[in-house]
Order: sequence, then structure tokens, then C-alpha cells
Amino acid sequence: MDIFLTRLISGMTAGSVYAMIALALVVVFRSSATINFAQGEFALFTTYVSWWLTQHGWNIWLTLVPALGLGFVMCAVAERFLIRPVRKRDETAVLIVALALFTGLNGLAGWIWGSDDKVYPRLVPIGDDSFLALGGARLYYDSIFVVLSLVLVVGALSLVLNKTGLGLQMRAVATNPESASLCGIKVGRIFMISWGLAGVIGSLAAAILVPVLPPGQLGLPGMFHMLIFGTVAALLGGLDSVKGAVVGGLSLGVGLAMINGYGSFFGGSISLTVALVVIVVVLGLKPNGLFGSRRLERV
Amino acid sequence: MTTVQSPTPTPTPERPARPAARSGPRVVVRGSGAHRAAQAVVLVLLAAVVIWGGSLDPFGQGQLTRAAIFALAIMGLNFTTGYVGLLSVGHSAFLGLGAYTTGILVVNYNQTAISTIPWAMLVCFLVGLLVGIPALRIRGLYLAMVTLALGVAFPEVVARLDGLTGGAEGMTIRRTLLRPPDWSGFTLGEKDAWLYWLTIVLLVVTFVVVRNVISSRYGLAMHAVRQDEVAASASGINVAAIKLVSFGVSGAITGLAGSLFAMYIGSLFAEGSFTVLAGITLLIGLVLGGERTLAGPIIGGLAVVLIPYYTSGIGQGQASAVLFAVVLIAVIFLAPEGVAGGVARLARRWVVVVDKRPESIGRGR
Amino acid sequence: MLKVSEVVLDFGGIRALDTVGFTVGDGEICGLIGPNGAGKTSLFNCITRIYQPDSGSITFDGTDLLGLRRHQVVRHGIARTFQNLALWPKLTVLENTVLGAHSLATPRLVPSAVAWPSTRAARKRVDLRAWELLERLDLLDLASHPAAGLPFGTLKRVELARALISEPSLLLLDEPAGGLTHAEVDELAAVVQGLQAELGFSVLLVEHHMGMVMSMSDHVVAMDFGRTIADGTPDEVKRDPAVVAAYLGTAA
Amino acid sequence: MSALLEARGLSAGYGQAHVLHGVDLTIEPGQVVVVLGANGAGKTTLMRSLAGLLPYDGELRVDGETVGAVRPDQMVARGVSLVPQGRGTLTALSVTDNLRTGAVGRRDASGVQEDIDRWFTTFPRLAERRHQVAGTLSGGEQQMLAIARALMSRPRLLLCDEISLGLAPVIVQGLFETIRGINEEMGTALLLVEQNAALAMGIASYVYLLEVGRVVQSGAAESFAQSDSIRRVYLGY
Repeated sequence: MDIFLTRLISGMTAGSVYAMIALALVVVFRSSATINFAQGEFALFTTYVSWWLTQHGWNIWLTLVPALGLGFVMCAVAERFLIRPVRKRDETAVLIVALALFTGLNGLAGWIWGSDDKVYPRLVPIGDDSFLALGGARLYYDSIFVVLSLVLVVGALSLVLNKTGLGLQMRAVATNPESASLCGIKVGRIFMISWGLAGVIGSLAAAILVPVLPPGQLGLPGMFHMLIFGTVAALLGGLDSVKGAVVGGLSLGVGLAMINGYGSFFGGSISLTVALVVIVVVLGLKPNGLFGSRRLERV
Repeated sequence: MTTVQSPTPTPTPERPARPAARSGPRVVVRGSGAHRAAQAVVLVLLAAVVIWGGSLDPFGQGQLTRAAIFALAIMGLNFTTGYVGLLSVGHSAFLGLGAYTTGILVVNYNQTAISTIPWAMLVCFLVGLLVGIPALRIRGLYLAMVTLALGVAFPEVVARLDGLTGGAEGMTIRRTLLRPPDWSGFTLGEKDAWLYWLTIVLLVVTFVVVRNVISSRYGLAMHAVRQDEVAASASGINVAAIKLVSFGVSGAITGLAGSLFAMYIGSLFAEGSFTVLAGITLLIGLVLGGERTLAGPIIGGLAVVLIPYYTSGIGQGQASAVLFAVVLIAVIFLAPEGVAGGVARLARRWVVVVDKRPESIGRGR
Repeated sequence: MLKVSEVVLDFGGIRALDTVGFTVGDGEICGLIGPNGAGKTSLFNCITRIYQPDSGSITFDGTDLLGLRRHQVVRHGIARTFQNLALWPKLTVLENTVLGAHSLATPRLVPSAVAWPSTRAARKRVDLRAWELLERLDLLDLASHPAAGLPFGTLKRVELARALISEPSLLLLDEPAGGLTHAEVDELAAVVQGLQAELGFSVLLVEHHMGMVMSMSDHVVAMDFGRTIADGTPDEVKRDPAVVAAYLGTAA
Repeated sequence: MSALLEARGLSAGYGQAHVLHGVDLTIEPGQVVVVLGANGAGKTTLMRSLAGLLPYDGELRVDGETVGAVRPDQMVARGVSLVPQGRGTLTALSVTDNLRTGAVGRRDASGVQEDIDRWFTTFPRLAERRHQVAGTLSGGEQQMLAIARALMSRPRLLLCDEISLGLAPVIVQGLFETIRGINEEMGTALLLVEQNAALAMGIASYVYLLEVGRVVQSGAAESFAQSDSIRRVYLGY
């Protein structure tokens, strides 16, 4: 029972992070029907900036302000000047630009800050006794913090989407960009803002996940696997659903924790493969994910 | 005599019963003397390059071999991603599968290297068919994700099957096992030259095969599936079959490249050579060279091997990744059809090739 | 003989087809008329297996069409054109036409890869037939032109060529006169009638151009709101009060 | 005083084909104009170009001022709103949210609420379904919603592309009475593309006849009603 709880907690923690990355992908997909493969590398870059500022004596919390701001600006600019001009052409072009951003940003971070791993400070410092005992299992404060952050991000995002004029426009664009433009919505601006928001969410997720998830340090290759987990979560839930991203992320985190814990046959090294096989099966049965909206084929 | 309308992109009047305008591009009929002559010139030039490559120093020749292997791998990718439009990010898995098939057969089962090639292709063809199944229901970026899964899963599976593959430790094929066959006339010391010529021959054969398919009605059907599936099926094209088979053939060609790659590199590390980053490299090579062109994969193979090599000296090595990204984005913006496509577009300003009209047609006019 | 009976098709709560039924006899030209949204194209899409009806049956020469897959329909002798064009824009007019023969002489991968002589011979045969049809439809000068960028009416003729090369026994034409001038409509009607007399296929013709429908058709079926509202000779249908109301609205 | 909207030599096309070949068209403030033509004549292409959805060649003037390449939101800002063919409601949004979306360009919150109430009064069926997601409405209700939504931006010109499409005659009758009322009360000019020619001519004062992407005839509605043109297009004899 204790072991189960421990695994559940670690699964929820990881799952919350996956869900956050999935949310970033969902926000982008809802507006521009694209998967931003460079989302992880944008976040990696801003987290390096945040780390670099801590090296100059900034408080870690304070560094988040410029880091998240940079996340917004970088993603919005990339959308406007790199993605939008090729969107009309075809999906391959968009994918290639995203992959170029992926390699470019990763290389840029390595070029500026070197390829050795960095020790990134924890947002919530923890000591030997920073946990709640839950019937033998330990619920560390930083796990609570991670889950709370997810709740906060989902809450804020739902509020924006459902209660503000901007959110109304974002929902309209997600439903049908052409009809939205006929209503007078500046669709291009909504695209930019959506990408920017995704950049903020992604940057926040990265800052939270680096100390919590293995290897616990900031390194160049770190975000790629996170992106894949996030994408799996988003696909599982349906790429255009906020609820789907959360459910997908949490079930992926918990599921993997259980497989790694109990499924000795699979072993730890193959968990990603298992997750991806699940995805292929889900997509085969429900091509639009569990919560994604159905699209009718017309001639 | 034949009069033909030049295919300029401008709106064409309903019935332009006029000969090709003199000021426009020169019109060449497919299969005519001029067309044949132009093809011959290109062939002679290519042959010259290949022979020059044969006389290079070992390092330069090794780079060319590597480029040719990647050209083959990209040619495989082009077959399904280019012509049929099934986006694959995970072709690294086929490269790896081909390489490991050759490695395992040579090391564990004592086969000669060259005899493993058909097996590598067969295994990759079958896996390709299997991977093609999701492509029947899923398309575009979703399909890219499924193939990404394949690319990510491959190194993990290899590490898992350590009894067969050496796992994370990798697998080394001893140099003596890669001895050129006796009939080839090459000695063990000339192994690299042998591999160069073997690769070139297989590249040429594959090129011809792909060209035959693409210029046939089967190739037209592949184009048709990519551009409009509904129209394709209404014309009797079995869309599912074309997608599956193209994925299989694509896998087989890339598997062939993988088999050669195993002979070239001699030691296999799934976490090194066959991660999804290699799959991304193949895709980038394809787009850079030019999707749906015959020359594109060759240009792409040269680019993904030579550009990183020549730029690695700049900055601290990481800068080459940045430079590569910049080049890639520049190509996407400036030459959307890749280098080969861009050159072809430029060439169409001067020369256009049109189909030959049968003798019996248009007599009454 | 095409037999459509009791076909029902629902689209997310909206009933596109509501117990439609009629027959098209061998060698007959049947006009199908009705306002936009009446369900004519939906019916075409059911026959060519793009849509799956919720109930009813469609048979052709005794074959149950609803048991076929999309690409098999043309193998049973049914070829179609599309209202809003479904050509391959980057392929040339000739290539678009050649592809229509896929069901007659299905190319195989391995013989194509080695350029087997029989493959080349089949290509030559199909090419020749395509050129003949292009000549017949006055498209010769555009053979090497990509479909993209040609006028709407021209592309409709390319679709017709693509459908005809499959040697259909039933031709489904979805607004073939769309985008044509009146002179061109008459010309097209003459070409279709000429080919039909020569090759003996039947035609199911959806068209808003009443002159064309009424002059060409052996019998006319009128639809409105997914139902058959009239079925008879052109003259009968033309005078049917329900048809007049559907076309001109209640104000007329 | 300059025309509300004026097109000179408008050419456009999309997808696989060139459709419009140099159309001239003028709409005065408050005028009701109908464009007739057979299928494939280019009516929808014309509407989409005027609404800023399609790039075009030629000149487009609003209030005498030449507009260059425009986006739909810019045309809405200039007072030109399109009810697209096939409704184009925002199917995942509620009826009320659809109406609010139609008013995104406006800053007067109270005026927006007034207008929402007003259209709910005009279309009581929409009021009953105000919290329902638009995708669950019937065809006629969606068409009402599309019209009401387009009117939420308080356009001076409403472009209606086949609003009778697929609707029962009694509903179509009602819709036409409503838009005629809107034209009379609010002075909103209307440009109608309509296959139901008789109905459209009943409320129009000027008619353009489009054939293969060109205007082949135009004139006052009364003179048109007697001409053979309508007969030729719709009955073919």
C-alpha cells in the first residue's frame, strides 16, 4: 500500500508536468492546427536564461518574470515570422521549420552557455523533513507544489478562455478560423497570442520540472523526452482539448509510474516505448484522441 | 508536326491554337533527340564525378560513401513521404533495423556482409508494411507523431534485446568479417574502396528503380493519392494498398542504406546513430534536397553529411547546429521545393519538356 | 441498370436523403434536378461509396454497391465527375486523364519498377486513348499543362475525359455545365450525347442548366429536401407544380 | 456622394481554377442588390472576394476609398459583413457566444447587449436556445444565427450568400421578410446571391446577371423581371 501510494505520488508529479507541456501544445494546436515540435526547446532556452540570471545573484522566483516574458515573445515572434508564412503551404513545411527551431535553439543554448549540465535551483527548497507522511508514503512539498502549479495554470487558462473577450476570440478561432475572421476577429493576432501563451506555459513547466524530474539538472538533451511525453499526453486527450491534456498527462504519469513499478517485464528503459504504443493504439481507435472534437469528412 | 502549349503558370485562354511562343521557354518533346542528348550529358557528368570519387584519398572517399548511404536512406524516405505524402519522422528506425539485421547476421550467424542485404531489405519491408497500417487512418502531423514513436522506440527496443544486439554496449563487427567477396577482386585492405563502389552501384540501381516507378502509371497513382484521395479512389485506385506498399518499399530502401551503413561504420550503437534525431536529419535532408525529385535525395545526402562536417569548425561546434537551422529555414523560405526543385523551377524558365503527341492525334487540324 | 431504393442518409441530425428511390435503365440518360441542398450530390456520394447511407439499397446490374469499397465502384463500371472538381492540380491534363484508366489496366509495382515490356505497352495504349479523348473534348493543346490554373469549365472537361477513359457503363455527371457559357453548354451536350450513342453507356446527370437536362434526358427525377418529388419525362416534370415551386420558390 | 462599395475589374479564383474575370459592380448606401447566375458562374467567389476572404486582382473601393489587399476583419471594420454559404456558424460555441463574437470589433458593451436582446426578439427560436451549442441547431436556426451574428457588427452592407440554401420554403419566406425589415429599419444595404431568383427579385432594386465569371447584364429589378434572362438562366429556354 505504501509503495502504491509512493508510486501514485511520483506518477501524479510527473503527470502534472506532462499535462502542463501538453497544455502548451494544446493552446498552439487549438489556434493554428499545428504541433509545435520546438515547444520544449523554447522552454529549455528560457530556463537557461533563468539559470543564468540566478548565477548573477537573482532570486530564482524573480528570474521567472523575464524568463516567462521571453517565452511569450520568442514563441509569438516565431509564429508571426517563421510559421505563418509557410502554414498555407503544407504540413511538412511547418514541421521542418519547427524542427529547425528545435535544432537551432538547442544549439544556441549550447553555444552561449556550454554543453555541460547546470545545477538549477529548486523553486521550493526541500530538506530531509519537507514532507507529509501519508500512511508510510512521503508526500514531498515539491510534489504538492508541482500539482498545485498545474491546478493554477489550468484554472487561469480556463478563466481566460471562458470569461474574457480574448478567450472568446481564441475559442472562436479554434472552432473555425474563417468564420472567426468574418466576425471581425484579427485571426493572425490570436495566433500570435496563443503561441505566446503556450510559450509562457511551457517555460513555467520547464522551470518546475528540471529539479523535480530526473536527471534533476539542466542539460541540453533534457527537454526532448519531456516534449515527447507532453505530446503523448496531448494526443491521448485529443489535441484540442484542455481537459484532455490534463487527463492525458496525469494518466500518462501515473500509468508509467505503475508500469515502471510493477511491470518488471518491461523494465524502466522501455517505458517511453510502452507509452508510444498506447498512443498508436488510441489513435488507431479514436483518431482524434479521447476528448478531441470529431471532424466530418466532406467532399 | 507538333505544336504544344507551353505550361506557363499564367491563366490560359480557352483555346490557344498557336505554336509555342518564340520569346517563351524552349519547348522540348519528351524522348526527342534534344531531350535524349541533354540526358546523356547529365549522365556523363555524373559518371565523371563517381570516377573522381573512386580516386580520392581514403578520407574523402569515406565521406562520399557516407553521403551516398544517406542519399539512399533519403531516397527511401522520399518514396513515401515525398511521393505519397505520408510524413515520417522515424525513418531512423529503418536505418537502424537494416544495420542491425546485417550486424546480427554477420556477427551471430556468420553470414557474409553482402548476403545480408536482401534480408535487411525484407525485414524492413515487412516492418514498413506494419507501420503503414496506422497511416491508413491517420494523416499529417498525427502520422508524424506515430512515426516519431517508431523512431523513439527503436533504440529502447535495441537496448532491451541485449542478447541479440549487444544492448546499450553496442555491437562491433570485426573488420575481417567485412572482407570484400573474392569475386569482387578487392582485398581486405581495399575494403573501403569496395564499399564505395558497392554503395555507388546500389545507389544507381535504386535510382533507376525509383525513377521507373515514379514515371510509370503506378507512380502517377502515388501522386494522385497524395493530392486527392477521394479523386484517387473514384478513379479505382486502392488508396490503402498504395499507402501500405509505399511504406514497405520506403522501409526496404532505407533498410538497404542501413545495411550498408553497418558495413561502413563497423560498430553499432542504437543510442548513437539511430535515434530519432537521425530520423529528423533524414527528413531535413529530403526537404533541403527537394521532395518528389529524383536528384533531391542525392543533394540531401551530400548536405547532411558535408554541411555539418565543414561547419563543425565554426564556434564551439554548437554553432554548427544554429547555422544548420538557419540554412534550413532559408531553404524553406527561398526554395520551398528544395534545391533540386528550385533548380528545376529556374530551368523551366528556359526549357520545358512536354509529352509527345501520338502520330495519329490532331491530324484533322 | 442502376436501382436506388429507399435510401436514407443522416448528417449529424440533418436528414440529407429521405427515402430516395428511382432507376436508371441501360443506355438511358436520366436527369436529376432540384435546388441546391436537395441532396443530389449526397446521393452521388452514396453511390460512389464516399458516404454510407443509414438505410436503403443501391444496386447496379445486380451488384450491391453498398458492399463495395470506394475504389471498387469504378471497376463495376461506374465513373463520375465532381461538382467542385476533384482533379490533381499538379499533374498535367494528360496525366489526370491517364489516371482514370487505373481500373481498366491496374499498374503493378514490380513490373513498373523494372520497366517490364507489358507495362510499357499498357502505358502506350492508355496514353493513346487519353490523347484521343483529349482531342474529342478539345483539350489537345493543354495536354502538358498542369491542371492548376485552368478555367473552371475547362477542368470540367478534363474530369469528363478522366471518367470516360475508364469505359464506364454508367456515367455520373455532377453539374458538368457549371462554369460554361451557353454556347459551350450546347457543345458539351452534343459531345456527351455523341459519345453516349457511340459507346452506349447510361448517364445520371445532375445539372441546374434546365435546357441541357431537358433536351438530353430520357427521363427526369426531381428532388427536394432529400426526397424524390417527381419522376417522369422531361415534359411531365417541367409542368409538375411541386417542381415549379421548388425551383422558383413560393413567391412565383 | 460616393458609392458604399464599388468593384472595378475584379478577378479572382481559388483552388484549381480561375473563376471571376473582371467584374464591375456598385452598391449604393441602403440599396438592395441581387446577383443572379447559374452554378459555377462565380457568385460565391465574388462574395468571398468582397468579404476579404480571397485575394483578388482589380480595384475595390469602400466609400470611394480604394482598399488594397484586405482581410475579412478589415472589411468588417469598414462596415461590410458576410453571411457565408453553408452558414459558417461557430459550431462549438453557444448561441450567445456566437452573437458576442460577432461584436468583437465594438467597444460599447451596453450597445452589444442591446443588440443581442434585439436579435433574440427578432428570432425567438434563438432566444430559446441561447445556451445551446450552435452545432446542435437545425439548419434554419443556424442560418438565423449566422445572419444575426453578421448583424452584430452593425454593418452598413450585409453580403448574403445563398441564405435560402437547403431550407424549407416557409422558413425562407420568413428569413427574407426579416432581412427586408432590417434593410428598411436600419438602412443596411444588402447584396444577395440567391438561387431562389423570384424571391430575391421581390426585394431587390437592382440586378446583376453573372455568367462564367463575367457580368453579362445588369439593370433595375423591374425591367429584369420581364426579361428572358431569368428564364434562360433558371429554366434554360
